[in-house]
Amino acid sequence: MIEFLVFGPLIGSLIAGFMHRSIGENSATILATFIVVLGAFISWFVFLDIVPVENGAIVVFDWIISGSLNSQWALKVDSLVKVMLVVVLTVSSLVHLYSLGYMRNDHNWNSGEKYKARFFSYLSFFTFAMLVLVSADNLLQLFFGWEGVGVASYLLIGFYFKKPSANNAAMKAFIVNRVGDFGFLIGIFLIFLYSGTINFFEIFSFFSDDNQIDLLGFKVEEVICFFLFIGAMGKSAQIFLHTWLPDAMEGPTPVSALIHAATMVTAGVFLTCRFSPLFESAPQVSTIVLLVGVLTALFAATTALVQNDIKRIIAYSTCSQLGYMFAAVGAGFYQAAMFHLFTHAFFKALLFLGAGSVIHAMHHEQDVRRFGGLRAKLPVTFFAMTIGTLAITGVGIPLSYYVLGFNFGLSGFVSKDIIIEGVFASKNSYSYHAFVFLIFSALLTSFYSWRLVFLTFFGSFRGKVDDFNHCHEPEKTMLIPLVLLSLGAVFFGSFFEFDFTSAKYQIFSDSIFLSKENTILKDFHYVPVMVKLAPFFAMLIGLSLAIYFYIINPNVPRALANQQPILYKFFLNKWYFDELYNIIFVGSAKKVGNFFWKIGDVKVINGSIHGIGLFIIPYLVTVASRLQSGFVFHYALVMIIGFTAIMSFFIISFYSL
Amino acid sequence: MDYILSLITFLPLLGALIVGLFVPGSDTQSSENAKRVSFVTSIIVFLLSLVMFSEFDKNSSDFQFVEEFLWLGFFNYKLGVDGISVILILLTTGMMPLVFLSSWTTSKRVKEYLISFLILETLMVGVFVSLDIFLFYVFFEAGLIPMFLIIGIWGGQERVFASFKFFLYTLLGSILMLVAMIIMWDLSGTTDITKLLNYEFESEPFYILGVYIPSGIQTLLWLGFFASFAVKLPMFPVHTWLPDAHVQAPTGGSVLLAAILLKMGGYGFIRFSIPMFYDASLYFQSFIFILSIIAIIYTSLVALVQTDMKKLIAYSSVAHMGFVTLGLFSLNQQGIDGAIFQMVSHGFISAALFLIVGVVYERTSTREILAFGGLIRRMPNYAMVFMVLTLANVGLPGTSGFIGEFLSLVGVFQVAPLYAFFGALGVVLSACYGLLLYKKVILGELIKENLKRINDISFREKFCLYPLVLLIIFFGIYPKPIIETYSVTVANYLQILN
Amino acid sequence: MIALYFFYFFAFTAILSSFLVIFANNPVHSVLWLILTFFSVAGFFILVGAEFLALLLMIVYVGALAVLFLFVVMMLNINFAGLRSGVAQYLPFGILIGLVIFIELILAFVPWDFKEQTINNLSSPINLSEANTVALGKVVYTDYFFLFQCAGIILLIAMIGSIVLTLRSRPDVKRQNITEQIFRNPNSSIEVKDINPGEGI
Amino acid sequence: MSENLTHLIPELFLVIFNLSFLCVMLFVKSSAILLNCNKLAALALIITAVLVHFNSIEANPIINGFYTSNEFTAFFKILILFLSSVILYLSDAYLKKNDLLKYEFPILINFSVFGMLVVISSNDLMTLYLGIEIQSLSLYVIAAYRRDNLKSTEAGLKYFILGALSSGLLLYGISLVYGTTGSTQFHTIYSAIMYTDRTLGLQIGMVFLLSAIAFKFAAFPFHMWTPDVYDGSPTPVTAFMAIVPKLAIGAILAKVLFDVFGGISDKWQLVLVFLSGGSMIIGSFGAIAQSNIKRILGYSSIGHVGFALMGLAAVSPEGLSGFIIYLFLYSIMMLGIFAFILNMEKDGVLVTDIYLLAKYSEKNPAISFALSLILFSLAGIPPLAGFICKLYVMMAIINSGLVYLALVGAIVSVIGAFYYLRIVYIIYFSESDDKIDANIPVGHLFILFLSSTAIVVGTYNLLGIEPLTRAAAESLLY
Amino acid sequence: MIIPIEHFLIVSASLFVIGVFGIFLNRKNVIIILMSIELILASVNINFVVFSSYLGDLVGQVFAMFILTVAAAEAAIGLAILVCFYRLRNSIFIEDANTMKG
Repeated sequence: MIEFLVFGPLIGSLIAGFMHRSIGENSATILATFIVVLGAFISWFVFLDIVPVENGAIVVFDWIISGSLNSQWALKVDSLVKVMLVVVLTVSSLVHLYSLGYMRNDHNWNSGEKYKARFFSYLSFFTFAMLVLVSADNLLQLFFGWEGVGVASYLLIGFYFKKPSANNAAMKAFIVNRVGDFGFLIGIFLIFLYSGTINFFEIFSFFSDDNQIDLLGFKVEEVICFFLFIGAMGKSAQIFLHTWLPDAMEGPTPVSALIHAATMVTAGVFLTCRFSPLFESAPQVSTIVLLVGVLTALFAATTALVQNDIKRIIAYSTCSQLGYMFAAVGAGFYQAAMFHLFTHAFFKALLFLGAGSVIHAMHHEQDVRRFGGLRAKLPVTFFAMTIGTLAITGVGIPLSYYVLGFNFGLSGFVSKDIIIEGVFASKNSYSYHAFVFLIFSALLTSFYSWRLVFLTFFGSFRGKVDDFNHCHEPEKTMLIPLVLLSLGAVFFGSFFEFDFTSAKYQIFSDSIFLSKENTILKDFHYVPVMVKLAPFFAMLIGLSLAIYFYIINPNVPRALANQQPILYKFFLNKWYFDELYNIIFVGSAKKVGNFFWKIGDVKVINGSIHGIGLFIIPYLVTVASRLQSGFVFHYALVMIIGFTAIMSFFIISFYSL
Repeated sequence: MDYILSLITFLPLLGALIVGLFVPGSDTQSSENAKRVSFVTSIIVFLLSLVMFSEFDKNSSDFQFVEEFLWLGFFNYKLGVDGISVILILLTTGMMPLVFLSSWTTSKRVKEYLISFLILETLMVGVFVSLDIFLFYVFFEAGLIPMFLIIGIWGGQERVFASFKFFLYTLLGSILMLVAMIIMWDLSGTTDITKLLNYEFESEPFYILGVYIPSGIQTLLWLGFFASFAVKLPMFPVHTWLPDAHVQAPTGGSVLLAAILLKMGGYGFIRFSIPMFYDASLYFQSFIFILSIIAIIYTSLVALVQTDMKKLIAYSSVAHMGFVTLGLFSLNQQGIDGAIFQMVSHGFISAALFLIVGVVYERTSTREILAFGGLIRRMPNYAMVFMVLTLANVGLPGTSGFIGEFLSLVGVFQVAPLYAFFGALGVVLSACYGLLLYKKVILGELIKENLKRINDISFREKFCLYPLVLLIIFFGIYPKPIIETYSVTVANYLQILN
Repeated sequence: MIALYFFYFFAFTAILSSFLVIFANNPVHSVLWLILTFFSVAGFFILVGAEFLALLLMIVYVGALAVLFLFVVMMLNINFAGLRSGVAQYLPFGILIGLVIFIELILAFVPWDFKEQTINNLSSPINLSEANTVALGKVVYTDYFFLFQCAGIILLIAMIGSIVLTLRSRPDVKRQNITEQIFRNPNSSIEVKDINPGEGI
Repeated sequence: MSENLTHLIPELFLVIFNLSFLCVMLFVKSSAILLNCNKLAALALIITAVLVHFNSIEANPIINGFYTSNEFTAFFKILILFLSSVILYLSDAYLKKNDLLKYEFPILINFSVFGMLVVISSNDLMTLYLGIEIQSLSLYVIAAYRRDNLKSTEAGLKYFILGALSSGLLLYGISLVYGTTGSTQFHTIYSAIMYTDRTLGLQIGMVFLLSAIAFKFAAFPFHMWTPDVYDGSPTPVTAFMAIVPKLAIGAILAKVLFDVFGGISDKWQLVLVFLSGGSMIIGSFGAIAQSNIKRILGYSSIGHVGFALMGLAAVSPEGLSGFIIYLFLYSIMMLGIFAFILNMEKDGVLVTDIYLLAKYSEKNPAISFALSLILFSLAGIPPLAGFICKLYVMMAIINSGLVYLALVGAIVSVIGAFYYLRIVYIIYFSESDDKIDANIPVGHLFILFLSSTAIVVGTYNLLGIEPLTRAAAESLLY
Repeated sequence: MIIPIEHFLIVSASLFVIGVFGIFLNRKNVIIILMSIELILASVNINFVVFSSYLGDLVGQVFAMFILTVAAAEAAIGLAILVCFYRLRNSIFIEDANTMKG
C-alpha cells in the first residue's frame, strides 16, 4: 500500500518522462495524473483509518552499509507520515489535474515543442521525492528525499529554460537550498558521531537517555538541532535563506502551488517536528527557531505589502506563514505547526492555483497593477481566491471554542490562531514579544491578502482592453481543483482541529515527542481572551485598511509610498537581501575564485614551479654551458680545480685526524 | 583461472600488437578495422574481468588469483587482487570500450592512437594487479609514456606544454617514490606487497642533520610515496598539471586520465601509505586533511570562474579527489569505504563528463563555455544526460557521487569534525559551478548561429553515455555491490592496523 | 756533500728553466729552455744512479723530441711578433690553485716514509754489482717483454697517426712514374693526324 | 713462457692481424678490398672475440703478474670486441659518403681496441698505463680523422691536450703509489695497502689515479672535453668513443678500485660519490640547452656515467654488478641511437640538429617508435631496460646507506628526462617543415631495431647477462 | 743517500705544478702546452727514478723508460694534430680553438 503511494509517482514520472514518445504525450500525462490521483484517494483512506496500516517501517532494500553506518531504503509509517501523505498526494493530484489544463497551451513554447510530458514527469518525480522524504525512516533517506525535492524544484523552476530569469532562479533555489543542506549534513554527521546511527528510532532512543554530552560548551542536542534547523531554514525559506523562494515563482504556477506553497517548503517544518525529541531537549535552539520564525513572518509580511507580482505576493505570504509554523515549533507546539502546515497546504495551493487561473486568463500577465475588475469575468476564480484569502487572513468566529468546543472558522483561522495562542502560552522567555510580532504580521497578512484580491478583482481593469475582452474562465480540469481546494480551505480547520491538537486524543502521540515540562497542548487553551481575540481584530484592521486603500481611496498607496520613500524602497527591495548576498557571496566568490586561479594557481603555484622550471634550471643550464666555454685552458682549469678539491679533502681529513 | 590476471593485463598488449602488425594499410578501411580490433579486444578484456569478478570471493580479505614468477631475483612478477583492486580493475576494463567508442571519429594517426590506448590499458590494469612494489612502479610509471604521447600527438593547441608538464610532474613525484621503495626493500628484504603489508617499519623518531623526524623512517618513506601519489591524485598544490593536461588531451585521453589515472594515486595511498606506514599516516593526518580541504574549497572556487568546459571539470575533479584523500586518511571504515567508492564513482562521473564535453567539441571544435547556450533545444537527450551528470557531480543523493562524498565526510567527521565541516562546504560550491556550467551551456535561448544545426547525440554516443548514466544512478541507489566488494578488505586492514 | 750542491744546482736550473719554458715569449726560446730543463733532470738521474735513463733522456728528448718541436715551430712559420701575449685574467686565482696543489703535494711528501715491509714487494731489486744499463736490459727483454712490445705498438700508432693526419697527396704536383715511362709505346702515345694545308688542327 | 703466450692468443691475433693488414693494404690497389677494409677489420674483431671466448680462464695473474684473464676480463673483452665490430660496420656508410674510407681507420680502431683489451686485462699499473695510452693515442688520431674539417681537428686537439694532462696525472699517481708500496702490481699493492693504509702519499696517489681514470670515463669534473669532442669528431668516431672506451675504462676503474685500492674503499667511496653526483647533475643540466644530438649524447653520457658510478660508490658486489649491467645496457642503447644518427641526412649532408627530426614519426613510424623507445629507456622510464639498470644501481647505493646520492639521482633524472622527451617531442609533435631525409641502410635498421628490442626484452632477464655480471663481479672481488 | 728523498719530490712537485700552470694559465700557443706536458712527464720521471733508486728497485726505471717512449709518441701525435689545425685555422692560438662550446 505505502509502497504504491511512494513509488507510484516514480513510475508515473518515468512513464511521462521516457514513454511519452511511444504512448503519446496526452496519454502519458493522464497516466501520470491518474496514478497520483489514485494515490491521493488511498492516502485519505489511510489517513482516516478506513484502510488500517500498521505503524512501523517497511524495508525495501539495503542502501549504504559501511561498518556501523547502516541505512536502508525503508518506508516508515506513523501519524506524521500519514498527515504528510495526505497533504502531498492531495495537493499533488489536484495540481496534476490542474496542470492538464494549465499547461495545454503554454505561450513559452513554440508549436511542435513537446514539454507537457516533461512537466508531468517532473511533477511526479517531485511527488515521489517528497514522499520519500516524509516516509524516511533514517536520516540518509530523508536527505535523499530532501535533495530530491530540491532537484525537482530546480527542474521545475527552470522549466522555462529559455528565460534566463527562470534559469537563474532555479540555480539560486538549488544553491541556497544547498547551504541549508550543508547544515543538515553537519547535523547528520553529528548525530552519527554521537549516537552511532542514523536510524530515527535508534537516534531518539539514544538521545532519550539524558546523556549530557557537551560539545563546544553546549549540550550536543543543541548543536545538532541548530544544524538541522539550518537545513530546515533553507528548505522552508526562513529569513536569511529565503531569497530563493520569491524568485522561484519563475516556474509555472502549478509548480508554485505544489512545491513552493504546499509541500516542499514545509519539509523543514516536517523535519523539526520529526526531530521533536531532540528539539525538546534543546531549549536554546528552540528559542532561535521561535525568533527566526517570527522574524520571517514579519519580514515576509512587510515585503508582501508592496510587491506587485501576484505570485510574489503569495510567495511572500507563504514565507510568512512558514514563519508562523516555525514559531510554533519554537514554542514547542509541534502539533500546531503540523496543523498549520496541513491547512496552509490547502488554502495556499488554492491561492496559487487561483492566481494561476488569473494569469492564465490574462495571458501570463502577472502584475497586479494591470489587473482589476476581473470579478465578473472570472467568477469561479474570484470565489476561490476569496475563500483562500478568507482562510489565510483567518476569518472565523472568535471564541467559538468556548461555545462549540472547537474553533469555528475557515481553516487558516483555526490553525493560525492556535499558533498565536500557543506562542503566547509557551514558557519561552520571548513568547510575549513573539506574540506581538505575530499579531502584527497577522494584520499585515490581512492587508496584503486583501490588497491582492481588491487589485485583481475589484475596481476597473487597468491593462490592455483586448486582454480583458478575451479573458475567460479556464477549463474544467482547472476549476475542479479550485473547488476542491476551496472545500478544504473552508472546512479542514474546524474539522481536524481536534485530531491535531487535542491534548488527549491528538494523533501525533506516536511521532511527536513532548517533554514532561512541555504542557503547551493544555496551556494554549488557557490564554487571556484578549489574546484569543487579537488575531481576529488584527485581521479586521488589515481588511479595513485594505478596503480604504484600494477600494475607497486608491490614491492613498501611492501617496504613502511617496511620503515614506525609504521604507517603501526597503520593503519593495525585500530588505535588500538579494543585493547584500550578491555583494557578499556571489561577487566575492567570483573574485576569490579569480584570485585563486589567476594569482594562486597561475602565479604562485605555476609561477614557483615554472620559476624552478623556467628560471632556476635554465640559469643552471646557462651556467653549465658558460663553463663549457670552448677554451682548452678553461677545461683544464676545471679539471685541476676539481682534482684539487678532492685532494684538499684528503689532505684536510688526514691532518684533522 | 590461474592466469586470469595476466591474461587480463596483457591481452590489450596483444591487441596492440595485432593492430600494429596485422592490420595493414593506412587507409580508412584499415583504420576502421583497427578500431574494431581494439574495441573487441577491450570488450573481451572487460568480459574476462567480469568473469574474474564473479569468481572473486568478497568475504575474504586475502589476495586472490595470485600468480608469481621469478623475474629478476630481487623482484618478482607477482599478481593478485583484493577487494580494493578488483573494483578498480573492473572500472578500468569497463571504461576502455567506451573510450574506443568515443574516439571512433578520430582520423589522425588512428593506429598509433589505438595502440597507445591499448598499451595504456595494460599498464593501468597492471598497476592494480601488481603485488610487487617494483612491478607496481614499472606499471605506474610506464603509463606516462602512452599518456605523454596521447596528449602530445592528439591534443589541442597547447599540447606540448601540457604533455611535458604532465610527464615531468608525475615523473618527479614517482621517482621519489622509487627511492622510498628501494629503501623499503633494503629495510625489509622483500618487495612482495603481501609481505610488506605485514612488515612493521620502524617508527622511532630520529634526527637527520639536526632535523627532528617524527615517526622516523616511516615518515620519510611516507613522504616519498606521498610525493608520487599527491601529484597523481592530484592534491593541492601540485594539481596544476591536471587542468592543462585535461584541456589539451583528446577526449579519450581525458576520460582515462580522469577515470583511471587519477585513481592510481588514491589506490597507492590505500595500498601503501596507509597500511605500511600507519604511524606516519596518523602523524600526517591533519596535514592531508588541510590539503584536502584547501583542494576542495580552493579548486571549487577556481572552477567557478573557468571559461573552458574541460578546465572546469578538471578543477572539479581536483575538488572531488579531495574527498578521496579526506576519506582515506580518516582511517576508519566509513572514510575509507567512502573514499574508494568516491574513486569509482568519480571514475564514472568524470569520464562521462569528459565524454559529454567531447560530444560538443566534436561538433563545434570549441570548449569555451560562452560559445554555447540553449543546447537543450537541439539536443534534449544530451541535455538530459548532462543534467544527470551535473547532479551526480554535485553529489546529489541517489547518484553515486553522493555516497562517496557522504561516507568520506562521515569518516572524517568522526576524527576531525572541523575538517569535515569545511569539507562539506564543497557540497555547496560544487552546486555552484556545476549548475552554472549547465545553465550556460544547455539552458537559455539558442542564439548562436552555428549551434542551430547541431545534432543530438548519436547512437554511438548514447552507447557510451547511457551505461555510465545508468551505473551512476544504479550505484547511487544500490551501492552495495561495490561497497561489499572491498569492505571486508578494508575492515581487515583496519583491524590489523589498530 | 758535493752531491747536495749538485742537487741544488740542478734543482734551481730545472725550476727556473721550466718557468721560462712557459713564460718565454718566443716558442723557440721555450724549446731551448725545455732542453735545459731536461738537462737538469738528467742531472738528477745521474745523482741517483740511473745513468742509462739520464743518457736516454738526453738522446730521446734533446736529440729527437726537442728537435721535433723546433722543427714544427719553424715549419709553421708563425709571426711571433704578433703573438698575443698575456696570461689569463684569472692569473691570481690560477696561481692560488697552483700554490694549493704545490703545498698539498709537499704536505703529502714530507716526511716520506717507506714502510719496512715495502722491501718485500720489490719485483726486481737492484743488484748493485751490475751496471745500470745491463740490469735494465736484463729485465726489459725478459720480464717486461710484453710491455716492451706494447711500447713498440704505441710508437707504431704514433707513426700511423702522424701520417694519417699530415700526409697530403697533392694531385697538382707532378710526379715521375718510372714504370709508366718505361712501358710507354708509340701506339699508345703517338697519334698521327692528317692535316690539310692551311686548315690547322 | 709459452704457457703464458697461450693466454695472449686473442691479443696476439689482433695485433698480428693489424700489422699484416697494414702491410698488405699498403700494396693493395683493388678498390673492392679497400672498400671492404672496415668489414675485414670487423671480422678480425669478431674472430678475436671468439678466441677470447675459448681462451682459458686463469684465476691468478699471468705473464709475470702483468696480466689477468678471468671472467671479468672475458666478459668485457667480448663485449668490447663485438660492439666495436658493429661500430666498424656501421661507420662504413658514413666514411664512404665523406670520402674518408681509408684502411688506416679500421687499423687505428683495432689498435685502440687492442689497447682496451690490454687495459682490461692489466694487472700492473704499467700495463694499465701502456694500455690506456694505446687506446687513447688511437682515439686522438681518429678524433681528428677528418683533417679537412676544423671541428674534427679541434676536437682532436682538445682531446689530446686534456688527455695528455690526464695521463700526466695518471703517471704522477702511479709514481706515488709505487713510491709508497714499492710495486706496481695490483695484487702486491692490494696487500701492501694493509700496512700503508694511513700513508698520505698513497691516498694522494689514489686521488691522482682516480682523477685520470675519471677523465677517460668522462666523469665530472673531468668531463669537460666530452661534449666538444663528441661534437667535433666524425660521427662513427663519436659512436665508438661513446660506447667502447666507456666499457674498457669502466672495467679498469672497477678493477683499480676493488683490486688495487680495495683496502681503502672508505676513502675512495667519497671520491666516487662526488664524481657520481656531479656527473649526474652536469649531464642533465648541460644537455638541456643543446640542439645538436651529438652534444646531447655527450652530456647524456656524462649523466649515465654518473649513474653507473653510483653502482661503484655502493662498494658492494650488488653495486659492482649493477655497474656492469649499467654499462652494458648503456652501450646497447647508445648503439641503437648511433645506428640512427649515422644516417641523419638532409639534402645529402649529414646533420646533427635535432629540430630536423620534426614530424619524423609521420614519415617513418617504425623507426620513430624504436628510437623513442631507446630515448625513453635512456631517460630511465620503466619498464625499459634503462630503468632496470638505474634501479640496480639505486638499490645498491641505498643498500649502502647513501640515500642522498640516490635522491640526487632521482631528481636529476627528472630533469634529464626533459631533454630525451624533447627529442621525442620533436619526432612526434613538432609541426615544423624542416625535415631530414633518411635512407637508412638495412643493416643499420637491423641494429637499431635489435637495440630497441633488446631494451624491451632486456627487462625480462637483462638479456641473460646477469649471471655473467655476477660472475664477473665475483672474480673481481676475489 | 745523502740527499733526502723529499728534496727530489719537492722539485718534481714544482715541475709538475709549473707544467700544470703551463696548460691552464697561458693563452699563447699550443706548442707551449705540448711542452708543458713534457714538463709534467719529466717530473713524473724524476719521481719514478728517485723512488726506484731509493727503494732499490729497477721497476721505476723501466717505467720511466716506457714513459719516455710514450712521451715521444704523444709529442708526435700532438704535433701532427697541431699541424692539421694550423693548416685549417692558420693559427695555433689556443683561443682560436673554440668553434665548439656551450
